[in-house]
Amino acid sequence: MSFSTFVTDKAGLQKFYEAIMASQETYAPVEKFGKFDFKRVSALAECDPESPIAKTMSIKPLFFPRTAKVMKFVATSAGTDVSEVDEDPLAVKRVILGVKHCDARSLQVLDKVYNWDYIDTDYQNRRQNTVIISTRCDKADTHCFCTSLDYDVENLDAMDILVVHGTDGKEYIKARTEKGNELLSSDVTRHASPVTEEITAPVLKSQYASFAASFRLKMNYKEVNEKLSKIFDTPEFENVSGNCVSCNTCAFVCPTCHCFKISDEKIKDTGVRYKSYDSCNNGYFTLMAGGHNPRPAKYRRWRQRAMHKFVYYKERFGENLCVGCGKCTISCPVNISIFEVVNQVSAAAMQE
Amino acid sequence: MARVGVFVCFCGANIADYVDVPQVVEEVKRIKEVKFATEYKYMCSDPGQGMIRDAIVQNKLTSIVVAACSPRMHEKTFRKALSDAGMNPYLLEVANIREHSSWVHQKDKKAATEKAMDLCRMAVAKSIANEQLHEISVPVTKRALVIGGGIAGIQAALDIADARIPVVLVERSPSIGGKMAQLDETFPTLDCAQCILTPKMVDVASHPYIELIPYSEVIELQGFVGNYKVRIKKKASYVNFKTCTGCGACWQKCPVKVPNEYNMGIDKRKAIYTPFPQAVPNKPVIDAEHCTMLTKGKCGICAKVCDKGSIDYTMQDEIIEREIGAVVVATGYDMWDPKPYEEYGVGRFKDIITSLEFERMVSANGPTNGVPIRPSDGKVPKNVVFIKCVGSRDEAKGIEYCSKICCMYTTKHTILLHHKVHDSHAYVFYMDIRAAGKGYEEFVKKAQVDTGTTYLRGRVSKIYKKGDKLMVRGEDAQLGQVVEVEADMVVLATAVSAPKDNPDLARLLGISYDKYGYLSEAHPKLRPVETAKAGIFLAGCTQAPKDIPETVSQASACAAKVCGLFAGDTMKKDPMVSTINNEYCSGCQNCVKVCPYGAIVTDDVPIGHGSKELRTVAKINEGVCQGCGSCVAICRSMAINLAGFTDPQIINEIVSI
Amino acid sequence: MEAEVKDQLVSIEKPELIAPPNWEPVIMGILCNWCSYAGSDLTGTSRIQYPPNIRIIRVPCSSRVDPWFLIKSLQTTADGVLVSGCHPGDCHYISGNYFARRRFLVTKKLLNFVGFHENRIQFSWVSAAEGPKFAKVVNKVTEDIKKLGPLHLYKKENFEKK
Amino acid sequence: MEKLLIPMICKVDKVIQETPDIRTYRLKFREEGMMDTFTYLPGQFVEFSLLGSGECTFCIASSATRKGYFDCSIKKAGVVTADIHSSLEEGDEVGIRGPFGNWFPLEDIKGKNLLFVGGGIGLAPLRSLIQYCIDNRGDYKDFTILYGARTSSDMCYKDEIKEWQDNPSLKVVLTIDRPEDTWTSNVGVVPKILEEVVKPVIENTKVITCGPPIMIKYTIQSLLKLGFADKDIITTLEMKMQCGLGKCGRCNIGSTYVCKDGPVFTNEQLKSLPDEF
Amino acid sequence: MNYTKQIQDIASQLFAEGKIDVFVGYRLNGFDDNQVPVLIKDPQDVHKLVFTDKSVFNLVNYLKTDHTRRKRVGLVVKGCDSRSLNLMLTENQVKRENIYVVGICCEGVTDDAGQKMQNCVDCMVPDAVVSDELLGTASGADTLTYKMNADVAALSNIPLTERAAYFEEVFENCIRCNACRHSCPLCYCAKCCIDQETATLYNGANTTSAAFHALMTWSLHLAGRCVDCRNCEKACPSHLPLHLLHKQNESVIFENFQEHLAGVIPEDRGAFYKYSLKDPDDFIM
Repeated sequence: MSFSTFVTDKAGLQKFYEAIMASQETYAPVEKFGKFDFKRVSALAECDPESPIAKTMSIKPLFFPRTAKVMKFVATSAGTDVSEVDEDPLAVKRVILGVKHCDARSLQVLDKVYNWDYIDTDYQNRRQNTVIISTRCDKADTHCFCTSLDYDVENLDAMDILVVHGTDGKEYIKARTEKGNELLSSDVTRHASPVTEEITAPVLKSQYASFAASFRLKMNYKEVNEKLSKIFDTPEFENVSGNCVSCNTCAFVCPTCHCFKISDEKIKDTGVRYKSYDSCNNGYFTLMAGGHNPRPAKYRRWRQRAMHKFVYYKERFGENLCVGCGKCTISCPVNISIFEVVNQVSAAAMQE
Repeated sequence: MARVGVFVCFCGANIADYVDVPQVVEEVKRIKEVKFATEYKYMCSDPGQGMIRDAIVQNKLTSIVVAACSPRMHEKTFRKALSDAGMNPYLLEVANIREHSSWVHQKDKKAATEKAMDLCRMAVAKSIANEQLHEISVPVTKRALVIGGGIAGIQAALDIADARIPVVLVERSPSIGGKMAQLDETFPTLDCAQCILTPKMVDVASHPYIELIPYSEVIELQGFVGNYKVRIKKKASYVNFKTCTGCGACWQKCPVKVPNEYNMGIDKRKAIYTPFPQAVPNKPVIDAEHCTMLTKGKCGICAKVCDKGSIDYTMQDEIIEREIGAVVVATGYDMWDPKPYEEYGVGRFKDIITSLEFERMVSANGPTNGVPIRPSDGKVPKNVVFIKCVGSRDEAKGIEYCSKICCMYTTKHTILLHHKVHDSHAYVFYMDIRAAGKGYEEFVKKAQVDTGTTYLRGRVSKIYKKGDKLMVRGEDAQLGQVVEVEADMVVLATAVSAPKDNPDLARLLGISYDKYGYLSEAHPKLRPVETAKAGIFLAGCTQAPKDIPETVSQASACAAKVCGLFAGDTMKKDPMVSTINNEYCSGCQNCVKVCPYGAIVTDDVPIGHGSKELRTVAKINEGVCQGCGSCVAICRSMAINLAGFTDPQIINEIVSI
Repeated sequence: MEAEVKDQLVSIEKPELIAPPNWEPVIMGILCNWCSYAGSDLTGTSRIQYPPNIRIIRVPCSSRVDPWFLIKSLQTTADGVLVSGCHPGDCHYISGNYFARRRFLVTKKLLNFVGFHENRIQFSWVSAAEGPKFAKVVNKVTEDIKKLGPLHLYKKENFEKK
Repeated sequence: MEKLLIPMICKVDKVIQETPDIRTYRLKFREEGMMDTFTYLPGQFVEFSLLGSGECTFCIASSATRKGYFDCSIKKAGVVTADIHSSLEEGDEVGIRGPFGNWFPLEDIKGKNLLFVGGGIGLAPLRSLIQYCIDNRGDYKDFTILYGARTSSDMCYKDEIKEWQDNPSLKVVLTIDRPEDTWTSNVGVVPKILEEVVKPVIENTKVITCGPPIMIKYTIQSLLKLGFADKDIITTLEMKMQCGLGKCGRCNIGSTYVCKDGPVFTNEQLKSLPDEF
Repeated sequence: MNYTKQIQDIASQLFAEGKIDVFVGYRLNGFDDNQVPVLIKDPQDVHKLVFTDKSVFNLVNYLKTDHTRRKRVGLVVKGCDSRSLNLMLTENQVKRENIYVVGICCEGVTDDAGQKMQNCVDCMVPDAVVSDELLGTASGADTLTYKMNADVAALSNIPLTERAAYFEEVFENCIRCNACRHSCPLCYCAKCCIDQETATLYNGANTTSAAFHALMTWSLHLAGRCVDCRNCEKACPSHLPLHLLHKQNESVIFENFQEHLAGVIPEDRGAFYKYSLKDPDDFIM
């Protein structure tokens, strides 16, 4: 089945966005303190769908909130009552626009872990109720390496609607899923005109070509993945993690890190159980009550992080966990690049 | 988490009238951890305490909250009840619903009840985080140090020693005895000071439990209650006390004459001397400042005449160290110098003397053989004017406080004058006569009648010389007119002042002193003997002006305190002290800086289990820690907690309402 | 979600928000054991009446008061805090209140800087003899905070998702 | 996800003080009928929450073949367990999530000789399987239980062990680390007794072991020395867990989720994991 | 400002003389002029060291890690870094004899856009206050006169409600990753009050109020100690203006207690660990 595609100009694209904001609950990158975070918006002036990738937080919190209330409880001598939290505000029908491809891809990757065995229904609800409008980047950032990984960026189907700034100066709006198609078939596209695949295909192709040519970072994913899976015990991990300050920023900004912790907080008789982000770089992450810690040293935790991104998840779920967005590198106070790390480790391991 | 029992007290009507107690009980019963809650008329009564004991056993309670009066009132009572039920007493929390609720919100029962509920909730929340605490026992060195060998020090030393506790008595001058040894007779009974004092002095010297270290000073005190270490500087006496028999040949032959301090400089002593005939120890010392042998290397007579060879000009100061468990400070007082009273002609007119100079003159062993004489011409005075409150109660020139003993000793002086110079007449200028004390008022009344002394109420404004007489002009407030008295001699009842060196001593001991220089007691009413520093006690005038009976009482009280402290081999101490979690401690030692007691030291511990590498962490000396919590609040690493007031306890209180 | 959160997490000081009817502030009072707690006991013994909004926590010394307690109180349960200790020079523990005084000033200024009205964080020196003064202090603090209204942001609605 | 993290409420039916620091809590669901839907197999675990204090992971120490309740044996180790010990008594309520994880390979061990080697609190997961096997006694051949503890007072399930000893179809060997006056049975560490007293038949035997890490380590060494194959040695692994659902990432060892793929592993499986447990 | 050559020489010499086990400096990140901290353990790698106005991160942070603890370390410090080093020394976190300090008379470092960082523009202590070797020309800057931070002054002058709204945004945008704490050289505690693991007391969840609570407590732990190196701000993924909190505390301390800037004077622990009888008392009833 083919989905519809529209073409318009810059003003038309803006009108398209505004029309969505007017008719849908919309999230878009909003600038605060020089950083863009996805927030609820009602007008284009509040946000910037073209926010620079280096300054934009991931969309993960819209599906896996930084802190989510698991439940409320009341504990009195009369008994303990556990109640579900009120309606999930993230599960309403909504549109997220200004999403980068890497972010969109991250959801595809996360779907695997949330849908194996126990199905995370909250995540599912949020996913199903969300239409993701992803704009293809025109140029790679210094730390981007999405094209080097195990997924096809050009034909990525992780978004519902794809927006491409055509090399011909026109804006192409292309539905990629049924959900996206449905949205495009409403009157939000009244300022754009339908266009056929024959016309769009070459434009998109040339846009992608120039985008793909702009990457500074390139790696041979297959090789790296293969080598890493064999070198668990390499001392190189100790070298590459030397200047890490264990600040955990990487995990918090990473679009695919999904570790969390559960904590209770109680005031008077009532309490709330929260689920919040956690990071495997924390020394206490695996610390057990008796005092045993399987990963006490920093390099072990670093190894866990790198291996989980590039080996373990792939082994388990068939996808690489890292999507190559470079957010961790940009946020790192000491500029450690995971790209460099995995390359360095696998290269060093080869020499051994 | 815990199993808490809550006991709400009616306090008769005190709480119940203003707080709906049953409602409070119902409310606390709702709290998950509360497994038992009840009310009673008087929780502190025997049946009330019995209820607590029973409930603990029946309900497997792990902590107890009593909602009643202020914990400052009955915390101890209830802790005991817990102990009796076999529970750790520190698992108790008291919710103060009387002083903090029923008594202060009497017009609004609803609000008072709600507040009482919240206070109970807070106490329950805190008690959940309560931990079992155990009284700290600190080993005790059963030896006391007494600083000062006046009557206070003597009495304290004797009382302690009589309890078979070793005492180290340090006296600065060559002999013990202090000011009392300078007195002639004592009010109100007029018994001879020497007669009652010297036997005690001899007792000190011969007591098997007293080590007398005369002619020496305390220079350093380290440690904490029960475990002090004192350093004493024993000044060189140049006389070997071990061989000296006290025969006196040396000082009789010594050619150097020095004003005699014992007699207030009225006569002279020698450069080698015993301060007074009954001195204890009755061994001479050489006054290094004046001895020509020591200053110029010429003389050496004393060494020649001493057939025991006890004189040793090469003797050096000696440092003595003793381990002690408690300190009694009894450094006495100084006579206030009346120099500021220029209008009296102090310093200009020789016949104006101080009361202690008068005391020495009338003393039988004094420089004038017990007869007062005019320093100017040696004549016996007939008209003597006594002026009271010289320096005392005078903010402008002297000191604000009343010196307490002047009224009585002036009265005594009028009697002594009357006894020694039968045809004399005494005039007393006074502000008030303060004669509170057993037999004091009667003593004053009788003296007035017996001696016919003229009492003039008012301050002296001027003294001037008229011929060889002194004209004392003052106001008779009762008549409202100026009076002038012609006097042969004027005696100033100068104020009692704190020893000049008290501030230095206080710093050395780590105790506090007031603006006058008197050492501060822990509490003006209820702990007048203790200082704020545990194990250091105050006796006599070093704390405030006192007469002899009071001084002796306080000295005995000190002895009782010391004996109490030493009653066991170890000393019990409140367990509310700071504790360090080595794992968390970063070793920054900020706590060391803020601890007012020097209770935090450092310790080296292995960096991990079984590691040989060490790192430095803080360590609390439980014996010294007083539990203020200063270190806890500044510890960023959360390594220190104050038992009884831990972070979890206080945070629990905050989030419980 | 953001919208919902916005409604609940209104800013710290919002005078335009009117306190609900019958609203009574909660004031966390942290008192040192030797002076202010004793002083508050004396207020009780003297039957001097004061508003019932204060909830008292006993600590040994004002130097035990970690600024964290004030922050935690304001974050969770209290509309205002009062810390009271011995007068300078009277500290049972010699110097505790001097250390505390410095921390209090910095804490107060910092909280004021991030948007708390300065009257929400108050300090007093109350001696064991100053029963009437304690009542006066509580009166003033209660009045001040009643004027300011409820502390919205960091009350119990902090149990919300972000 | 959040919904899966909400516990069900259980009531403490009975508390058994096994040793000074181990208590067994017998739990029943507050809502009737819940027990019927709570189906579990030996080796599985639950998330046990003391609301307001926190969640802890414990294996189920009883078998579903004993109806109406389930047991959790809890050793005082950390903050939450200390809270549980000090506060949780009969009639109190706790939150339970589960059952989670895999179970002992019940099909594999059918028709085999079974050797249970337990130490200390490690008997808890074994007890679940032992009860299950006793209740299905016909499915198994020889049945040996070796249980060791530091001292006689540190032994769990004393009454039940007595029952086992009285059961003629079971062989029970007990040992303690150091001699005690009243102790008449074996003295010595578990691996030693295993080699010297139990002397197990190797053929057609499955060994199920659980105990303190150090005991497991040496027991496995002994077993290998005796000639057991890695695949015949079955143990349960302890790892920090929080969600129990294969999501929170805490129990990852390589690509393995201990909470899903474990906690029961054969020694063969353990050998293939990165050395991070 | 370029001391690359000197630092390479010094490091080589130190290794040659066997004086150090590890040298902590900066290296180029390999593709632009931005730099990455580097821990050199092998003398062969000394050539990697650089120092320019892009040497931003405060390396004193590495003195709290296992890599350098109880080892002999060579270290490059700028003015602000040296102040934090001074505090680390005072607070007994490192032993002076174990570190060889290469001090820089700093002319200011630049941000990604090549602009001089604001804290460098306002810098009061550009020269390293502790060093074994000082590179560059001392500025002779006046370290004793306090200059109020312009941002703090500006915020202090706006109405309270606006300020409240501003900081509400700050707390709302905090994601509680605790990067600020980990990147701060003076946050060396084994367990930190804002770590989520101590959550039962300190609020582990990431609500706005929890962020308020964490940031307040954290900034008060640094009051009188913050040296304005802005490692925290550089680390913050939300770009929060964390320096405002520290600068506010610093100005209160300076104005009211007449304390010097943190870490300038050796053995000075900061305002909270001492007192004066003359401290302001008028804010207390």
